[in-house]
Amino acid sequence: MTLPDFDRLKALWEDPEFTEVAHWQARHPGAPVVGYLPAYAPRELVYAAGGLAVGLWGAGPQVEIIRGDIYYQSYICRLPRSVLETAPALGAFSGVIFPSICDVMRNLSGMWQILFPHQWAAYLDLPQNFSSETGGRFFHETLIDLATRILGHPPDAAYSQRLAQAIALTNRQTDLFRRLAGLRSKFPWKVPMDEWYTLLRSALVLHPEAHIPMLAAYLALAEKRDSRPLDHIRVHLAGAFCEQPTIGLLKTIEASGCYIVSHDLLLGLHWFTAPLKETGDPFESLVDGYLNRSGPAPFKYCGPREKAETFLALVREHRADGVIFAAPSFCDPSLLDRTLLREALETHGIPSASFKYAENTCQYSGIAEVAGTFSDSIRLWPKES
Amino acid sequence: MSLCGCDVGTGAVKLAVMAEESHDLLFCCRETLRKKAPETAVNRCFDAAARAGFPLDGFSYIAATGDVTAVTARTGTFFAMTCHARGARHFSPEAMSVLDIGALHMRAMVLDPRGKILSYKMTSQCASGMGRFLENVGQYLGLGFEEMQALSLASEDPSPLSAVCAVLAETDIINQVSRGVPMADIVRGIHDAMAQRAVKLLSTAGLIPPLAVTGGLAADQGFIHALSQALSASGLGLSLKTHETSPFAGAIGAALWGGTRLGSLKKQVGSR
Amino acid sequence: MIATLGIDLGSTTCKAVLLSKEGKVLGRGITNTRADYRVSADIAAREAILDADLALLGSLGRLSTETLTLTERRLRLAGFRRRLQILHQALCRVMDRTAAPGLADLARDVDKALDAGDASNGAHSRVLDQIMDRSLFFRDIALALYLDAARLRGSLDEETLATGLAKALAATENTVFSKALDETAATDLPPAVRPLIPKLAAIRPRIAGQIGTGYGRALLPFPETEIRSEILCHGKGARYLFPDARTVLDIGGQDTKAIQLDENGLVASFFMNDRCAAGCGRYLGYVAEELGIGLTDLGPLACTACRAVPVTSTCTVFAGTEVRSLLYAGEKQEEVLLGLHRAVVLRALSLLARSGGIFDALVFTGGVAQNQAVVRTLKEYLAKDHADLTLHIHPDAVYTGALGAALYALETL
Amino acid sequence: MDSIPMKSPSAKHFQKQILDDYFDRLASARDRGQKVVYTFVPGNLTELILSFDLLPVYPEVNALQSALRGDSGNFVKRAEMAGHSEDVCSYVKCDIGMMLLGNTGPAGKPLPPPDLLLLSYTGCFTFMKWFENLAALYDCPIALLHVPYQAEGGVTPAMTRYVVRQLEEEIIPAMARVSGRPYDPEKIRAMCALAAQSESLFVRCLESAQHVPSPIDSYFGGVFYMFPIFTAFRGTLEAVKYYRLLLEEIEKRIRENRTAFTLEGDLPEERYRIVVEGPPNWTHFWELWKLFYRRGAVVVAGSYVRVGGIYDNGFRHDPDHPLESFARYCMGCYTNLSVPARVDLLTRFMEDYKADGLVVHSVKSCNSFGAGQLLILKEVEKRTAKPCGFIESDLVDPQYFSRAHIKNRLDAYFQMIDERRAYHDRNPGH
Ligand SMILES: Nc1ncnc2c1ncn2[C@@H]1O[C@H](COP(=O)(O)OP(=O)(O)O)[C@@H](O)[C@H]1O
Ligand SMILES: Nc1ncnc2c1ncn2[C@@H]1O[C@H](COP(=O)(O)OP(=O)(O)O)[C@@H](O)[C@H]1O
Ligand code: SF4
Ligand code: SF4
Ligand code: SF4
Repeated sequence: MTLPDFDRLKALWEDPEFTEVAHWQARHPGAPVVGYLPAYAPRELVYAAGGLAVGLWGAGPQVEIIRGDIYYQSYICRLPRSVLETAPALGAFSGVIFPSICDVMRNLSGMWQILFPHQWAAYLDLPQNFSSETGGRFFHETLIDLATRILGHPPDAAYSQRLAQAIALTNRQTDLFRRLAGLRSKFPWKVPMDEWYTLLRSALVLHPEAHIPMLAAYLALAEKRDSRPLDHIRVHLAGAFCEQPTIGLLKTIEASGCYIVSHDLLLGLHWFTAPLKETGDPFESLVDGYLNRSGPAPFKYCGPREKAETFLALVREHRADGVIFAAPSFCDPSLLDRTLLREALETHGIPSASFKYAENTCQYSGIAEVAGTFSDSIRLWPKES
Repeated sequence: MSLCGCDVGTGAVKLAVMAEESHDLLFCCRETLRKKAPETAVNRCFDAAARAGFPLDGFSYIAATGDVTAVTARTGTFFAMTCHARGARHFSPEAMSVLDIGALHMRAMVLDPRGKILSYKMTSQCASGMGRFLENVGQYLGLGFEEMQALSLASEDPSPLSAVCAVLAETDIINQVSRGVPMADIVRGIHDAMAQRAVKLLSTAGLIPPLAVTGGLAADQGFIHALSQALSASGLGLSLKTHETSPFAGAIGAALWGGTRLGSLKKQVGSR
Repeated sequence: MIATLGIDLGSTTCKAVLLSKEGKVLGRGITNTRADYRVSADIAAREAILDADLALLGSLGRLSTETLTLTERRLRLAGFRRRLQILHQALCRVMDRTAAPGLADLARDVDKALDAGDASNGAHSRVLDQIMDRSLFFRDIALALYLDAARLRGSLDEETLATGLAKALAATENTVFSKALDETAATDLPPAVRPLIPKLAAIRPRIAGQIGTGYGRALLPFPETEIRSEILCHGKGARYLFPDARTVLDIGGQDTKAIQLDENGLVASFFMNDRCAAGCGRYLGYVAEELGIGLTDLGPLACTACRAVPVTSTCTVFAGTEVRSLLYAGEKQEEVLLGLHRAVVLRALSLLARSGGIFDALVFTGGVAQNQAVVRTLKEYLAKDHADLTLHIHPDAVYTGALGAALYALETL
Repeated sequence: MDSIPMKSPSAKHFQKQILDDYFDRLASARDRGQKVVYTFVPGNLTELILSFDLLPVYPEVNALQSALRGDSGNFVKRAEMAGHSEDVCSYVKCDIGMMLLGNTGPAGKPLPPPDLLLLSYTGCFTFMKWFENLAALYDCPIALLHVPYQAEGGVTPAMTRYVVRQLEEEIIPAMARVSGRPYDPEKIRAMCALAAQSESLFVRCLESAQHVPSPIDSYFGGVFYMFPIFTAFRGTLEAVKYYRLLLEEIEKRIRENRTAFTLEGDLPEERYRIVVEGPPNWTHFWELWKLFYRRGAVVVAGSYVRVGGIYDNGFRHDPDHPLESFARYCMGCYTNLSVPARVDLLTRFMEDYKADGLVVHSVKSCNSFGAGQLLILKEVEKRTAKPCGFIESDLVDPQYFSRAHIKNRLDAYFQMIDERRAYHDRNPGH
């Protein structure tokens, strides 16, 4: 067993031409390829149709933005710009899913209808009502519509069977993600942040069947790694559920003395706190997953007290010394959540630090300073008892 | 032997030499960075120290902060805010908050009684209203650092600045000159705009008085005056501390942290 | 003869164009707008008139090119010396008394440098070239002369002198003084020219209409009816220079404009950058200042690079720091500079795209069109997506707005 | 004075009277024991709220009124001091800042704290975050109505069912709990009938701008006309009376062939008929208006006077199916429309209102309006071949209004129209 080739994996998602997807398509003629934007989409619906779901999570700093800037004023985050910049490379996609996480994403779904009429653009209205009869029923209907889109016809019994298999498949993947996160949380030095992140992010481009063996192999090796712990503090990183920071930024945080022991980066890939049901109506399993098994997120409504409590529980579970709030510039959901969560932390005496970034932020000195001071203030002055 | 702290900022390099035992400040100097490589400025500072009787080999610890790579002789490095907090406490032991305002950044820190940084805020992304901006305006108006202070203090009718951008404000200022607004009022208007940004940053960080101001702008009496007025206008308890060595707080703090590290290093060696 | 005057009061420079009734450009003037706007407008207008006078002289006396060049040089030099005098007086006023003897020495050195340049008579002298170069302004040349002289002598502290000069320059730039030919009728004009001067007044065109435009147009002492938006003026000017113009890109000091013209030359849509000055001329100028590189050297330097290091800061001020830290990290200066220029081009391209794309012929105007690296990079990008496109850049690119304004003034006659 | 016979009051006067009365009732609500509901303008459930004898408070309206009075800058600053980012919607910050500074309402009287936060999650995601933040500040129940988005340009039965169920299961019980009253279907029916009347009158007022010259400015004037119907009065007799008065006045103006009303009397000459997309700037509202009317520009139609709900397409509150009509109303408000549907609507306005062009006013605060506006502009330009202009500022943060920038762009825009007209006059064939 060897470690995965991380450089190759990085190249996969940094590739604005989506070459890997084209290769997959060449191997699977006629199979649908469906893009999905942050933060959560039921990828299983695509896998069940024999297709490939590709996460469009921004194109990173190396893409020069021209086309993207045509449609967006300066006060809007960078994510939709870089997605639009690379959009022409998505010509062979059959459609794109826009989960309901914010107004920018919501409006992008309509812009897509105008700009790329040859593709379907499905807005995925995640319910904010969590009763299974009301929100659940609405979501069920939404999922059937989406499956119809993907298949080109309403889902039948055979499809349902394949959907159940797809759910089992992603369950295996998310289970590995959970184990990886557990290992990292316990022994951060065994799973360097960039490797963890790369493994997660490559799941946006690779089919789980290709991804799972790699993940399993990595996990086996990492568990046996004997590297030395550093004198770092443990932090939870919050706010980056949508637009992604660069790996350099994550490494900077770590190099400034903070182990990121948990985070909401690429949230949709790892936000189920328990496996989805593998028996019964698979659509219901997805509904149940969303309603009852998904973790907290800025785009998901919950009473403010509950929000604070789940957040505090998360921080405690990972024994984080503090929280770093890193939000994309101009990201309303993330930034407005921050004030609430920070207050909750404050009342419980948990320190926090915050900064904003964009996916093309490559100047790290300010961030190093924020993270470094944070680490210093916790390490040099231990908590008073 | 003495401790040396070197703070390589974006606007200037500051160097402080302190006595190892008494922590007395023995020497300090400053070298601006305009059109110079940081290394050159750092070397000039060390040369100045040597001329004043503090050669490189007389330092038991050389602590660097800021753009630390420019200090090739460094023994260890510390983060800027950690240093500024320590430095501020050194000359104003009662300070509970610190505002560091330099060439491109503004940092607000709130400390606990032990000097631990409880919370902090830093400007990023936009350099409007910082020291470099003031320098540029000075160049346009043909005013030196000292003259600007005197003018600002003399102003009776500050002329508010509409653009806060460091670049666009130039045009705004030219406009004002064109309209015949007195120089004093223009400068004071700028100081006011800067002070307002500082107040906002301080209150976001949760300011607790008394407040110590560090960094290059601490030496600018016009700004300090505007700041104290802005603070009282926004109802934030006022008691401002500055000290002639405030601009060197970062370097002083670094030197002191160097001393702390030296102490623990010695202990380690001794225990072996 | 009657003529119209167009004035484009930009954020960094003020341009004036004198246009004959037949629509022929008679003269151009340009100055920097660091000082009082009205003064700048006045200086630019006078420069344009002087420029026209020189052309008239040529037709009056069938003078040789050499004589004309010499005349122009004499005139400009005389003007320059007069401004130097004012500067020197201002400098003495603002500087510490103890510096006075040193200042006197410096003034003498500066004069000598000018004399030496003049004496070379026809042969190239750097300072004379600078004085003749329209893209350099009194401020830049005088500052360099003084600082060079001080460096040679080593008598005065550079930083103190620089501050003093800045202050004195501000005062000097607010003083209007005429450069019209008859008044300067300097004794050292070529003999063939002197008798023509009195005749000049008789045939000099009368300004029958004027239009002001540009960023600071609201501050021009013009009535509302004599003011036009710079969008229209740039469109009109560009169309005059290139009748096939459909898309106009103007990059000035603080704003970038993308303008679309329809087949009749009417403005169909336009976009300007938002409030932040990032990506415009000042973005480049600021970094040039930070690095101590002359604005005019910036482009040529960047052109020597074969790869660009990305500069991601959109903030003008932070771009300066980023460039420095990139240099410090060992990146080559020219490659970083090319990256900086690329950032300007990218911004311009998205603005163009926002305004509706690029049709047939693209006219690039404004001060930044004189920057080779920007032009080169722009061409590279255009070659990718618009292979058959013509990119027009006129030597008078910087005057486009003023030209448009003068054309509008013609329409009002 | 007494001898002068009482004429019927002007619409403006009447509006002031009912608004004053509303603010008085708000100020005294606590003492009188009347309960208060905070909720949002887009797709609001005023009839439902009023039927439980609850008083609605609209934080957006408070924010915009603070801005008109020049207080919003302070409020925004205060909220930023409390840790809110510069990047987020200034309505939220203005509201939170106002609350932190004593919650003095637009009428200078303290606003009662909410007894219920009715989070109608319509047309904007920020609403959810806004009320989550408010709920942390006030200790009161919060009821959420998730309104699905018309992503595909229509409402499906599943969507309607979803909203109706939430009304039945969440919203109505919450209101009943807070007010201590049962749901009163008769009252609702009566109010829906009145609402439908106001709506028809309001549409006629707006459509009067199709007349040349337009008797009203549908943006700068329109935002005042829309207050009663989008806030606490739809479904009441007062609203019906107000819109009757307004319509009479407008019809009189049409008969007299008068141009739109401005701050300085009637517009001397209607030179440009403009459609505006986007909300106005409130901190410099009058200044912005001046930049339009001083050049002879009148806004004949716009999206903003439809933020609360769109009645132009024939929608009316339905006494026979009140809950379904509430659902359709919520889903039909402007910002809940897909981008293509917004393009269609604006294009139609351009034609129906004989407009010379479209001006997009983009505000930094609002992604709901803003994200995609540039594409909307392009599409409308393409479909109507009319010139479109673009200006930027903010809602209630005064920092982001730059008069010089806006003037510069508007100057160019109007001159561009002039040029085209002059050309076509010179070359009639084209
Ligand atoms: N003697 C001085 N001469 C010029 N500027 C000064 C002086 N003292 C302080 N300043 C101001 O201080 C700023 C630099 O502050 P500093 O804290 O040294 O910056 P940084 O730490 O960012 O390098 C300058 O931009 C200038 O405005
Ligand atoms: N010779 C030159 N070479 C390169 N760039 C130049 C040159 N001359 C002017 N520029 C650039 O042009 C800008 C000024 O352009 P201009 O169109 O005159 O601006 P404005 O109209 O805003 O005053 C300057 O900021 C500078 O960057
Ligand atoms: S980064 Fe934030 S604002 Fe931007 S699309 Fe994602 S969630 Fe929306
Ligand atoms: S507004 Fe000015 S200072 Fe701020 S980012 Fe833009 S250029 Fe920089
Ligand atoms: S984002 Fe827009 S719609 Fe939402 S609250 Fe703010 S202003 Fe209103």
